[in-house]
Amino acid sequence: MLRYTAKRFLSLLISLAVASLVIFVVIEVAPGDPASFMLGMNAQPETLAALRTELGLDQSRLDRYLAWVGGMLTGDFGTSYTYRTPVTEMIGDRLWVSVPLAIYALALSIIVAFPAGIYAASRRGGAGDIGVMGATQLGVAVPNFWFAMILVLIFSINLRWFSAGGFVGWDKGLWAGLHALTLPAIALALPQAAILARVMRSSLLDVLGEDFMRTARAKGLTARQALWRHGLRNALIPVLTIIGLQFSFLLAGSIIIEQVFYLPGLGRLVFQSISARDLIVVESVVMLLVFSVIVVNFLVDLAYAAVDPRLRART
Amino acid sequence: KEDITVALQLEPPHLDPTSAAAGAIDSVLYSNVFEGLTRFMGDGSVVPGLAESWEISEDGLTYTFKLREGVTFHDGSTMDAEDVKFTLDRINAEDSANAQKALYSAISEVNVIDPQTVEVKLSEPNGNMLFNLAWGDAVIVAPESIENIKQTPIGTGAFKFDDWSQGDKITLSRYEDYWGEPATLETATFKFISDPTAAFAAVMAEDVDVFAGFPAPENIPQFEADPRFQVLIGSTEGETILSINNKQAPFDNVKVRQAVAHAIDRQAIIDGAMFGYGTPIGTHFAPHNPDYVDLTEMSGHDPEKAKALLAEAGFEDGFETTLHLPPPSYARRGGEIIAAQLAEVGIKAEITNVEWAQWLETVFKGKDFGLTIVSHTEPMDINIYANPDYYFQYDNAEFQSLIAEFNKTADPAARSEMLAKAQQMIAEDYVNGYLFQLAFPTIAKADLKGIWKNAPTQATDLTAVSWRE
Amino acid sequence: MNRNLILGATLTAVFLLAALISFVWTPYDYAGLDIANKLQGPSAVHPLGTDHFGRDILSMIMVGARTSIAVALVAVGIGMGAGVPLGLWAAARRGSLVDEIIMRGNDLVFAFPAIVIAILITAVFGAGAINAIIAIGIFNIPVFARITRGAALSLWQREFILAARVAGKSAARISAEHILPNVANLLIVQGTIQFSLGILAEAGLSYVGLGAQPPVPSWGRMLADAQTMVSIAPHMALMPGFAIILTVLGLNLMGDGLRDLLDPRLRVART
Amino acid sequence: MTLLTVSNLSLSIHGLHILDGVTFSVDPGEIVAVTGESGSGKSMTALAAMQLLPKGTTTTGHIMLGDDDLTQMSEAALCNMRGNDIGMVFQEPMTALNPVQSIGRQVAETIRVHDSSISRAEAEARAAETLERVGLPQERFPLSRFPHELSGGQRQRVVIAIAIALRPRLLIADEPTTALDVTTQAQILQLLTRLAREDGMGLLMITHDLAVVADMADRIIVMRKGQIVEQGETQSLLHNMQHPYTKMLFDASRHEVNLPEAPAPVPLLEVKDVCRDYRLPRKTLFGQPGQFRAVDNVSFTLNRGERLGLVGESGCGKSTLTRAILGLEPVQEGSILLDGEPVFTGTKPNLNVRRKLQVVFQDPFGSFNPRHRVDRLVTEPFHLLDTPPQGAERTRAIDEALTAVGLRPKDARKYIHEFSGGQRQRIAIARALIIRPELILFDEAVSALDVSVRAQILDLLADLCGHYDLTYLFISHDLSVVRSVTDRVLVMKSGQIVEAGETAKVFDAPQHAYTQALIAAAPVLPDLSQATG
Ligand SMILES: Nc1ncnc2c1ncn2[C@@H]1O[C@H](COP(=O)(O)OP(=O)(O)OP(=O)(O)O)[C@@H](O)[C@H]1O
Ligand SMILES: Nc1ncnc2c1ncn2[C@@H]1O[C@H](COP(=O)(O)OP(=O)(O)OP(=O)(O)O)[C@@H](O)[C@H]1O
Ligand SMILES: [Mg+2]
Ligand SMILES: [Mg+2]
Ligand code: NI
Repeated sequence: MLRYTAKRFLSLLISLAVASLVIFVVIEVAPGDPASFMLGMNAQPETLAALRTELGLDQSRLDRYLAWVGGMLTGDFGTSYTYRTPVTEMIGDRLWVSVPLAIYALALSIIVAFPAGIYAASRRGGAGDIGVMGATQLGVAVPNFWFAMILVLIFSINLRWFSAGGFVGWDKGLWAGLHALTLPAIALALPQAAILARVMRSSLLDVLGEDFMRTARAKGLTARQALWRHGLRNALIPVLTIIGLQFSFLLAGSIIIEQVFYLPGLGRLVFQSISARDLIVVESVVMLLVFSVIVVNFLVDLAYAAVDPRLRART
Repeated sequence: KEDITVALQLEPPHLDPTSAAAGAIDSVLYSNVFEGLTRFMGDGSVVPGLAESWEISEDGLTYTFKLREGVTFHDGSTMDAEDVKFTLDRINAEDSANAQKALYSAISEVNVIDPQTVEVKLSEPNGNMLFNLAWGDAVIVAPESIENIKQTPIGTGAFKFDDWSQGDKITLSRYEDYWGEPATLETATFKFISDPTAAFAAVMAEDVDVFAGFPAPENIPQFEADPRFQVLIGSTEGETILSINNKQAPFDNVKVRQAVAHAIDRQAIIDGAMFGYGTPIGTHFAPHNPDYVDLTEMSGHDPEKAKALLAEAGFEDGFETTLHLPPPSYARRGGEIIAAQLAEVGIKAEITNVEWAQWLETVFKGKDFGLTIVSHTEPMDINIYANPDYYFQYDNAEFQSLIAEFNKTADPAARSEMLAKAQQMIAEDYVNGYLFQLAFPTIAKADLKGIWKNAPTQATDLTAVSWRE
Repeated sequence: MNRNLILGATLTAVFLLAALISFVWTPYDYAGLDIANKLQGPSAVHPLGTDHFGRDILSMIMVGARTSIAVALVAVGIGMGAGVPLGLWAAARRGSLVDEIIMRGNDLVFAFPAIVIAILITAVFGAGAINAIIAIGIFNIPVFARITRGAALSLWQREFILAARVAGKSAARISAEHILPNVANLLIVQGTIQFSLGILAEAGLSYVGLGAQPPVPSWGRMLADAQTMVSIAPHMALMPGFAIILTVLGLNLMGDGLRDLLDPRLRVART
Repeated sequence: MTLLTVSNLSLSIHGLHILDGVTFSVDPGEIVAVTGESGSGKSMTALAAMQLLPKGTTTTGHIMLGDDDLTQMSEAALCNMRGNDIGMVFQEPMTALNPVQSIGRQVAETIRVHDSSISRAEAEARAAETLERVGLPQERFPLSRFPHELSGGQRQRVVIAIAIALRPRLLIADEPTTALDVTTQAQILQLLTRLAREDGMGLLMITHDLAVVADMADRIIVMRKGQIVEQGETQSLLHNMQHPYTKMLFDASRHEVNLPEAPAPVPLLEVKDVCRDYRLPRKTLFGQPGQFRAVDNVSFTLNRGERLGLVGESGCGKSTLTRAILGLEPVQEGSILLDGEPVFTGTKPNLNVRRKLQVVFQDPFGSFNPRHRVDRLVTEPFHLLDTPPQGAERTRAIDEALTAVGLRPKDARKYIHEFSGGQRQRIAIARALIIRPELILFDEAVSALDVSVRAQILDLLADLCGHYDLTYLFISHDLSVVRSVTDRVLVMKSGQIVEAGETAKVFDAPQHAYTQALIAAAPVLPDLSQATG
C-alpha cells in the first residue's frame, strides 16, 4: 500500500510538473495582453506600461513561471491580474459552487441511473429494457447545453419554479442553495445518468452471466436475491470507474452549463479569465482541475479496494 | 420594498474607476459610490457634483471650484480640497494608471486655497474641462483609502460598498450620512450576466429587478408586451461603426471606402442585428447631441454605385479582406449581415470572431485587420480621428489642426461650428462605415421609477430610484 | 439483422446524404440573408422555417451537417491515426519505459479538462473549424491508445502471437499483421462512439463561439444564435437541436449495433 | 426407493434439440457417473434437474425428486428445494465463487437462505463445520478468507461445502475436477465418495474422464448427442459394452501408439543449468523487487531422433522452459544450445536456431489468427527462411504439409473457425512441420482434446515419427499420454527436474517421492482385457 501510494504520488508530481509547463506555455503564447484588456481601447501607453510593471508582466517568462510554480508549492497561487485578489481565495469561493454542483449532479445521475440500469438488466430483452435503453440512447445524444436551454424555458420562464440561474449563496441556507443548483444539476446529470445507466446495465449483465451467480441460484436464492446479494457489488467495479471519470468531468466540464446558468463556479471563472487574459487565474484553475482529476482517480482506486478484496491484497 | 437587484452585462475587473478604462466600473460605482466635482445627469447634461460652484478665469486657464460643505467619505473622514488635489495630482502623476489621462493633461497645477476651495490651473485653455471632470475617471478619492480602493472602494456617494463576490455580484447599501438627498433604496445588488440567454431568463424569471443595457434586443418586444415590465430605450454615446484600416490597401483608396459605405444597408443591419433598436448615423457623432449633423444620405445604400466606385478604383472583380468581430452581438450579428452585403458588390470579407483581448491585441494594437465592427462608447470622441496612430489610421493634417483648434476654443458657437465641420470632414473621407448609434435598452420592473433611460456615460445611477407604492 | 444497426445506419445515412447533397444543392443559399422574412416558422416555403436573418434553416442544417461531420470525422481520424499506433507500440513493449511513458502521457491528457483546453487552443490559435478539430482530436488520441493497448495486450497473450514470434516475426510486423486486424472491430465501434462525441463537442465549441466561423453554418452556432430567441422562435433552437440529437443517436445506435454484430460473444448469447 | 428419477426428458433451446428422451435414476447413497463427448448434453441434464435452464428452454418429460415433480413446481418451491434437497457443484472453481464475499459468508448464506430463524453466528458455526468436513480446517482457512486467497482445489472444496451445507439428499457435480491437477483431483474425488458413502447422499457426477468413472461410480451413463446410448452397473458395463460408441470411447482413452525405434544418440538440444526468474512486484517501497524462480537449474540433453516427455503438475515451469528453449525469453542463468548454437545471443533470439525449432500449443482455438486463411497460417514459419518458397512451390509445400497431417489440400483456403478442435491441432502440427524443423516442442498439445480426437492426434504423431524422423519434447500433465509417445521422460516439480529416465522405467518404478505421488494420484482405467480374458 505504501509503495503503491508513493508510486501514485510520484506520478502525480510528474504529471503536475508536466501539466504546469504545458499550461504555462500554451497560455503564454495566447495572443492578448492582460494589461491592455484591463485598460481597454483608450489606454495611454504610459498607463499601460505602468500597469504591466505593476502586474509583473514585464518580467521574463522563465521568472514568471518559476515564481508561479514556487508560489504554488507554498500554497500561494498568486494574485489575479484583473481582480487583484489572491487566486487561492477566488478559487476557494468558486469551489463552493462547483463542488456542490458536481456532487449534486453526480448524486442525481446515480439516483436515476442505478435503478434504471438494474431494472433494465433484470428485464433483459423485455419491453422495460428496450424502453430504458432507448431513453439512455436519447440521453447520451442530447447536448446538455441545449437541454439546459429547454429546462430554463420550461421551468424558469414559463413555470417559474426555479430561478433561471445565478447562485444565492450558501448563507441563504442549504435548501436555497440546492434549489438554485437544481436545474444546472439536472442539465449536467442527464447525459451522465444515461451513460451510467448503460454501464450499470451491461456490467450487471456481465455479472449475471458469471458462474457464481449460478452457484447462488443453486443455493436456493431467488433471482432477485442473487442479483442484490451477489450481482450488484461485483457490477459496481466498472461503474466506479465511470463515476470517477464523471466527477472530474463534472468539475471541469460544467463550463458551458455554468455559462448558461451564470453560476459563479470554476468553469465560468476559467472562461472569464481566458477572455480577460487573466493568465495566472487560468493557469491556476487548470492546474487545480488536473490535480483534482488525478486525486479523484486515486480515490476511485481506493474505492475499488473497498469493493473488491482481491485488490486489497495486491496493493 | 427597499432593495433592488440590478443586472449588468459586464463585471468590473476591480473597483477603482480612476485607474482603468473599464466602463463596467462606472456602471456600478459612478454616482452611487463615487462622485466627481461635476457630474452627468441622465439627459447628458453636466451639473455641479461635489463642487457646488466654480469660476473660470478670462483666459480660461484657471478654474476655481467651491466645494460642498459636510461631505464625508464612507469611512467617516471629510472630503475637502486636499482630497481633490490628491485626486487630480494622482491622475497626472508619472506612474498614473488613469485610462483617460489625456483628458486631464492640460491641468498643470492644483492648489488648495482653503478646505472648501480648490484652484485648478491649465497649461492651455480647454473648453471641455467641466465635461471631462464629470467622467468617472475623475471622481474624488481620498489618500487614506487609496491603498485598497480596488477591492474596497470608499467614496462620497449615496451608497457605500458592502461586498463583492467575484464573478457574481456586488452589493451596496445606503450611506446614511450622505450630504445630499439620501437614497430611498436600502440595499442594491449588482449581478453580472453577460450571456444574453441568461439575461433574458433572469429578467423573465424576475431574478433581477432591472437589467441596464439588456443584451438581447430580440427579446424586447416580449417585455414590452408583458405588464410586469417596463422597457426604456435610451441612447448611448456608442457610435457603432464598421472601422476600416485606412492604411491597408485597398482601403487607402477613398473610392474603395466610399464603395464600402454604399454597399452597406444600415437599416437592414439595425433590423437584422439589433431588431430595430438603434439610430442610423452618417458620421462619428451622437444623434442626440445638439451639434449632430445628419449625413446619412452621403453614404446611402446603393450597391450599383458601390460597384461602379470599385470599378473606378480598379477592383471590378472585387477583392478579399478580413472582418474581425469582437464578442458583442451588434458586432457578431452585424458582421454577418455586412459580410453578406459586401459580398453583393464583390467584396469578400472573411469573418474572424475574436475575443476582446485578442481584438485589442491584433486589431487595436497590431492594426492587423481590414475591417472590424466596434462601438465607440466614450462621449464626444470624434477627436480620435485626430490621432493618426489610432487603430483605423486616419491621417489628415487638416482634421488634426481643426481638433487642436477646437480644444482651445471656449466659445460655444464656434465650437458647434467646428464640430459640424469635423463631422463633415470624416464623412466625406469615408473614414469608416458609420452604422448606427447603439441603443441602450433597460428592462425594469413596472413599478420601479427614477431609472436613467439614456447612458450619457456608463452609469447606473440609483440615487433617485425607488419602488412605486 | 439487428434493429439498432438498421435504425442507426438509416439516421446516419440521412444526415450523411444531406451533407453530401448540400455540396451541389440546397433549397436556398445558406448564406442568403432575407431580413424581411426573418424568424418564420416552418412552412411550405421554408420547411424548417427561417432564422433571425431570414436564412433558410433547412439549407443551413444541411450545410451544418457537413461541418459537423467533417470536424468529427477528421478529429476521429487524428485520434485513431495517432492513438492506434501508440497503443500498439505500448502493447508491443508492455512493461517497458516506452509503455510507461505512453500510458502516463495518456493519463496526463485525460487529466486535462478537455473543454478548457479546447477553449485555450482556440484562444491561442483563433476560433475556427481547423482548431476545433485539433482540440477534439487531441483528446481522442488517448481514448484510442488505451483501447488499442488494452485489446492488444490480451492478444499478445494469445498463442497465435506466440506462434508468430516463433516464426521470427518482429513486434512491429506482428502488430500490423496480427494485432491490428483483430482490434479493428473494437476500433470501429469506438470510432462511431467518438464520432458522435465529436459532433457533440463541435456543437459545444461552436455554441461558445469557438467552432466553425460564419458564414459557414454549424449546428452549435445555430443553437447559440437561437438561444435568445427560444421564446419567440422556438423552431430556431429545436431544429438544429434535433439534428444533433438524431445524428448522435444514429451513430450511437450504429455503434451498438456494430458491436453486437462484430462481437461473437454477444452473437452467441443472442441466438 | 429411488431418489431422483428422470423419465423421458427432452429439451430444446429456441427450437434446437438438446436432449432427447433421457431416462435414468439415482438411488440414495449411489454414485452415478454421466460421461460422453463434449456437447452431448451432460450439463444440460444436470441443469434440468436443478431447474436452472437457460432462457428459452422448453422441456417435456418428468424429473421426480422423491414424489415431487420438479418440472411442475413453482419457482418459490424450487428455490426452497435448491440447496436444501439438491446441491450442485459446478465445473469451474475459479469463477464459481463470488470474488467479493468471504467464503464463510458464502457458505453460511446457503444455511440462512433456507431457514432465516438461524442466527448469523449459528450459521457461521455450521459453515465452519461444513468447511471442516471438506478439509478446510478453521485454523488454516478461517471464514474470513476470500476466494482469491485460496488455490483452485481449495476453492472447489468451498463450492462443495456450499452444496452440502444442508446435507442435501442429492448432489450433482458437473465435472468437478477438470480444472485441477491430478493430486488435488484425487483428494476431491475421495471427498465426494466419502460424502455419498457416509451420508447416504445420492451423487450424480458428470465427467469425461473415463478412468475416474470406472474408479468410483456405481453406475455409468454414456451420453451422445443428447441421448443416453448406454447405462448400467459399472462392472457389468465395463465388461460388457453394448454400444459401439461406448467401446470407441473406452478404446480411445486407453489408446497407445507404437513408436519407431529411436536412432543412435547424437545430442541435438543441450540445456545446461538453466534458471529463469520472474520479477515480482516490490513488497516495500525501497525493497528489492522479489524474484520468482520458475525454472531452477534445469539441465538435460535431447538427442536427435529422440522423443522426450516432460511431466509435472500445473505451474511447475513447463511452459516457461518451453519459451526459454524457443528463445522467446532470455534466461538468467545457464545456456541452451541447439546443434551447438545458443538460442538466444545477447538480447536477440538467434534466428539461425529458431529456424530449426517449431512448437505446437495446447489451445486449438487460440493458436491461430481467426482472420487469416489456413494457407497463410501454416506458412507463417516461412518468415524464418531467407528465401521462402513462392508461387507453385509454396502451394506444394502447403499441400504436402496438410496431407501429412491428414487434411486435404483444398482446406488451405478455409478459415480456422471452419475446423473442429482436432483438425485445428492437425493444422498446428502442419504449421510446425512446414519448414522441416529439427525439433518440435509440444506444449500440452493434446490436453484440450476429446479422448477420441486425442487418440487420432497421437496416432498421427507416431506416424509422422516414422516418416520424418521427428525429434520432439512432449509436455503434458497427462501421464498416460506421455507414457505412450515418449522414449524418455523428465519429471518436474517447482521448477526443478526431480527425476529423469526411460519412460517405462520411471513410470513402473518411480524413484522420487513426488513422482510416486503423481503416479499414484493419476486415475487409471482398469485393464479390462485382463478381466474379461
Ligand atoms: N445457453 C445455451 N443456449 C443454447 N444452446 C446451448 C446453451 N448451453 C448449451 N447449449 C448447447 O446444448 C448442447 C449440450 O450442452 P452441454 O453443456 O449439456 O454439453 P456437455 O455434455 O456438458 O458438454 P461438455 O463436456 O463440453 O461440458 C450443446 O450442443 C450446446 O451447444
Ligand atoms: N510472467 C510471469 N510472471 C511471474 N510469474 C510467472 C509468469 N509466468 C509464469 N509464472 C509463474 O511461473 C511458474 C511456472 O509457470 P509455467 O507457465 O511455466 O507453468 P506450467 O508448468 O506450464 O503450468 P501449466 O501446466 O498450468 O501450463 C508458475 O508458478 C507461474 O505462476
Ligand atoms: Mg458441460
Ligand atoms: Mg503451461
Ligand atoms: Ni462615442
